[in-house]
Parts: sequence; structure tokens; C-alpha cells
Amino acid sequence: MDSTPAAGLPGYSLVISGGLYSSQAPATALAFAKALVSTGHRIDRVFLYGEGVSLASALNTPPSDETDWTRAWQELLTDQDIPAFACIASALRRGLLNQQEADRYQRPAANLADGFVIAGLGEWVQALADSDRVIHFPGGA
Amino acid sequence: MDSTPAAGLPGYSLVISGGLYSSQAPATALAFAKALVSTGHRIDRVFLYGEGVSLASALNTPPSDETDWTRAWQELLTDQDIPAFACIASALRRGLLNQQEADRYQRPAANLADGFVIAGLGEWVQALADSDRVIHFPGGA
Amino acid sequence: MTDSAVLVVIDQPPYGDWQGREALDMAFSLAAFDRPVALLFRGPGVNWLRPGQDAGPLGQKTVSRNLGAATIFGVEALYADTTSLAHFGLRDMEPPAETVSPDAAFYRSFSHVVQL
Amino acid sequence: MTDSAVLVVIDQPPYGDWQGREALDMAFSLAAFDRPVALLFRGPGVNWLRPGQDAGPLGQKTVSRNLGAATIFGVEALYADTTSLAHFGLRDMEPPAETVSPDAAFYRSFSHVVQL
Amino acid sequence: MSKPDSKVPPVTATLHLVNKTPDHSRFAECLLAMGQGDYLLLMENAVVAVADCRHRLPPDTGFLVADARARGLGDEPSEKGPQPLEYADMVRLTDRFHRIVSW
Amino acid sequence: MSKPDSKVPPVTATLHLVNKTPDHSRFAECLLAMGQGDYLLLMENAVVAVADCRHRLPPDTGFLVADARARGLGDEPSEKGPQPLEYADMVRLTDRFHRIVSW
Repeated sequence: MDSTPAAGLPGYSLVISGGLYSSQAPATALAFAKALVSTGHRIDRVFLYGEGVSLASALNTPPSDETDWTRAWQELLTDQDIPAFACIASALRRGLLNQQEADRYQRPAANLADGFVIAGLGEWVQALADSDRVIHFPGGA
Repeated sequence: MDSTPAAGLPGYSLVISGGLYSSQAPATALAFAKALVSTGHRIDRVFLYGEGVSLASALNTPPSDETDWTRAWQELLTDQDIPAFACIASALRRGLLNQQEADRYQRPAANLADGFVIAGLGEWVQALADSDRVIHFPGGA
Repeated sequence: MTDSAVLVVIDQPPYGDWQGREALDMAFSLAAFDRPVALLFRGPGVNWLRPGQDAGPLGQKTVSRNLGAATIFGVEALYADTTSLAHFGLRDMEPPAETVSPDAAFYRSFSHVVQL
Repeated sequence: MTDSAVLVVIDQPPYGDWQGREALDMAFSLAAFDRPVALLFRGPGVNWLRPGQDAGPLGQKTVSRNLGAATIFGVEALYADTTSLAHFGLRDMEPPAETVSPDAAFYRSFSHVVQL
Repeated sequence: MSKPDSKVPPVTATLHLVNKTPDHSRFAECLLAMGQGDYLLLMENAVVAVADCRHRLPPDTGFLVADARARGLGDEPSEKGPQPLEYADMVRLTDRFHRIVSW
Repeated sequence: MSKPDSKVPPVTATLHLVNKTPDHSRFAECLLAMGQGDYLLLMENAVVAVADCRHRLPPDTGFLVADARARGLGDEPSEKGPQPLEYADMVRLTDRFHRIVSW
């Protein structure tokens, strides 16, 4: 993949609100993100919201003969140095915690996967301001 | 609540397949379960399937002024000594692990809440055989 | 209505899931950052506007208090789909919303349309 | 069709979510425990029966192989809703299924009806 | 407070539990699947159907009061309309019906 | 391989991304919201709409080939029908349209 964004192309942010097994959203968003990268586009940030935070759990354990979407996303995020945020309000309710939140609320463990950061909706508002395109991948039910 | 099942009443199992924040299923099932208990019914078992396994995460951290459905369910399960199972295939994909599965798949933590057990679909088949009524609480989208 | 406003759409009834609340949080967040934002209630979502809600017995907080504060917190407008209001027999709305028949021109008057 | 059989219904297309796969797992589980079970494909769910599926490019396993083994693994019958087949222009089915117009009498011929 | 009829339904009859809005395809599917002696229980988001002018609900229909009150819908029993039910009434229904289908 | 028309749409035009089946209320809502110059992209479960005789799809409609192939649907471009698109074609669309609405 070509990782040098071409000048003149719009910059993108992606919002994923569909869950990992309740929708195809994380998979479609990944295919689209790879197409963006391979056509020289810049991805400013990825924002997980609502059920979409399920992608960012380090405990997701699909059978070994199935795609591990969390790992596949982590690879793209790392390779392309893309910041990825999980909304804190969505995450806490749904049991997705980093170490800091696990400590704060005295929960037995943290489970946020590497490459993802817990943050507020301000990151989404910022995406709307910073990126030329904000593409939303919702649930499909 | 009266915890002595009356003779002659049908015995129940409950299946929850709706997610914790993607549906009202865990809340409705809890209200129904309490009504069963208070009318002297026996609850043989609770089975979490699909998105329903989200109820059994020890990391769910709702704001302090909102109902903690995981804790509310744990209290009923303990008080009434009701066995509750989370389907292993649904659970592993969705990042819900007990210590044994966390060790087996070398994941960084376990997050199964007390009162819930990881088990196979055989427990559901058994519920259909053992209980006079199996009531299903699906997602609502 | 500002032509650069974001439109956040709610099309499910309240209390059945968290989608509407999270849509509302998005609207409030935009307003908090002084970004123009409006809400549209469409389909069964118009039931958010029904007066007299009490979600206490469901173990949830009633949404109408939140929604009533929308304009105070800077949400520019609340819209409700006329046809959906008729379907669900809604005459009084709490809080009041402007009735619209959303079509291409309506959606095009916003810079972004968000539907969770 | 055994009158004590469980009917498992699939009404969403394959690959868009995990619901249909988990419904299929329920059916296979019943069959594995020698409990009579049948499958009904209804609405957009009839698209599970479309020949020539290849989900490899989506990063998923193609479901038709699983489904093709249903009767081998003890699923008693596969049913497909006639009207839905017509809606989605399905003439050939893979695996073949018995066409039905599910009504009260049809659903009543099963001891349990499971819809995820 | 109105209660579901306490006589035992015929063994073939079904209790239908619906938690989807009237705009969801499962709602219409459920109505199509109803037969003689069946009972329809509206739960969760489905309670908005009592205010929906597009669907004609079957005579034996109930709705959960807690869900209706939450959504600002009246819980007065009407002569012909759907009957308001507490969770304990729902238990009486599930006791009576041997076949219970969730939609 | 057929591609979406590469001329730049008017600034008011909208690209509609739909991932719901034709039986979902959002599908019909999306069709109602389409205007002159808009483009409809069928994704995920929405691709079954290309085989659905109940909906008349707008002339400017495309569908993701990967989703269609998975579901056993042809990817041959037809004279008038929906156009098969790769993910890179989807990027060309999102580049061209300033307003993109997901349904």
C-alpha cells in the first residue's frame, strides 16, 4: 500500500457505530479504509461509537479459522499511523475499559486493545471540522 | 419475594439474545423473572446467546445514576440460586472470557461476571427438555 | 436553520435501546462546541415527543427532561415528520417541534445528516 | 415434519451480521442431541438459499457449505417462504428447500419457534 | 385492573410476544401468523402500536403497562382495545399458553 | 469494469450509502429522500435489493461487488441496471460527493 497521501485529495475520517457481530460495519469500514490508503488518501481518524466500540476489545477471540477484525484493524492503524478513538460513554457502559478507567471504577481488569484510545465525543466533533469527508458505517439490523 | 416454588406451576427457563444497550431484553427479562419468583414459579436456568452475552461482563460500568443491569441480574441469580450460562461460541467472539478461556487463548484478562458460567448450546437444548416454558427475549432493532 | 448545520435523526422510540440517547448525545456535543445542529424525529422516533413519559418503572431515566433542554443547550431546531406524527396519533408534542415533510431539499439544507 | 419439532427461523440475508449463523448453530445443536428440528427461511432470509455464494472476499466463510450439510447432520426439513422467494427472484435454491406459505397452522405444527 | 382471560386456551393456541415497532417487518409477520385463540402481547418498543392508526390489532391483544407508561401511552383499559398488563399478568399468560413465540 | 460517472456532481447532490435490506424502513426512507443528481450505493445486506422485484431502484445506483458476490448475486454490469463497484470505486464516489448520508 502507498502510504503517501496525494495532494488535492480529500482527507477522511471514519465513524463506526455498527457492532462487530451484530453488523458488517467494522469489516466494510476496513475494506474502505484500505481502498482509501491504496489510492493515496489521508485518514485523519477513526471514531468508534455506540455498539461500534465492540471492535476495540482486546478479549475478542474468534475461532482461528475466522478473520480477527480487531487484529486486522490494529494492523492498519499501526501501519498507517491512524489515531482511533472509542467514545468513553459508549465504552464504559459496554464494558470496554483502559487501565485508567478500570482503576478509577475499581473494575477487575482493562480490555482496551492496543491502537485504540478512549476519548470523548469532542473527537468526533473535531473530525467533522478537520476532515473533508466523514463516512459513517452504521449497524445493519 | 417468595422463593418457594408452588407445586403445579410450570417451570421456566429464560433465553436472552438481545444486547445490553442495543435492546431492552435484559431489563424486560429481569422484570419478568422477578414476577415469576414473586408468583412462586421455579426458574430452571438463564441462557445468554448472541448479543445477549453482553450482560455477563464484569467490566460493564454504567454511570452511577443509571441501573447496573449486570449487578441487578447477579443479585437475582444469587438470591434465587438460578444457574446462568453464557454461550461459549457467542462469548469468545464478543470478548467475554472466564479465566480458563483467557489462559487457553493467552488473552490479557478475564471479564466474566460472578454468577455466570460459560457453557455450550447443550445447556439451551437441555432447557427445552427440562423446562415447561422457555421464554425468549430477543433484540428489538 | 443554518445551511452548515448537522442534522441528527432519531427514528426509533425511546427506551427500547440506547441508539436515540446516543444520537442525542451527539447533538448536545455539537451544540457544546458551538456547532449548529438540529434534530429530526421520524418514523416511530416521533414517540420521543409524546407528553407524559415516565420511564422510572423500567429502571431508566425519562428522556423528555433531556430533550426539553435541547434548545437551551444550543440545539437550533427540533423537527418532526408530519406523516409519522399522524401515524402515531401525536397532536401535542413535548417539547414542541416544527413539523416537516423531509424530502431531498430538506436533507440537502444540512451539511451532514447523522443516523445511528 | 414431526409435531414436536423446533422451528428455527432465519429472516436476514447472510453475511450482514452473525444472527443467521447463530440460528443455524442452534438448529445443528438440536440435531446433534437428536431433537427434531427444521429451518424456515423467510423475508430477506431466503437469500441464504441463493446458489453461487462466495464470501471469501468479505473475509467470511461461505455459509452454503454449512447449510448444505444441514440434512446430513439431522435437520429434518428446510422450508422457504414462497412469497419471499418471488420477491427476491429466487427460482433455484441451494440447498433445495420445500416452499411453504407460513401461516398459523404451519407455525402451530412445531413445539417451539425460535427467531433470534 | 383488567386481566387476560383466565380460561385455558386450546392446546394449539399461541402466545405471541412482540418487541419490535410496527414499522419492523417482524410486526406484520407476527400479525399474519396469528390464529384462532392466539394472544398478542406488545412489549418494549412494540407498545407504540396501540397508538398507531396503520395496524388493526387483533381483539386479544395486551400491552405491558410499564413500557406504555414510559412512552407516555395511557394504561386505561378500553372496552374493545388492547388490555394493559403488569408483568405478573404476563406470567399468567405464559402459564396458560404452552406455545410461546417471540418475534 | 464499469465505473461511476466521473463528472463532478452539483454541490447540492448527495451520495446515499444504504446497508439495510429492502424490508427495513430505512431503505424506503432513503429512496424518498433522493433528489436530482444523487447516487445510491447499495452495501452489505442492501445488495439483495438488486434482485428484489418490489423496489424500483433509481437510475444512478451502484452496489458493492464483494457484497453481491458473497450473496450469490451477479456482478455483470447491465445497460440500465445498478452498476457493480469495487471499494476503490466507492472511494471515487466519496471523493466526488461532498454530502454523504448513511442510512
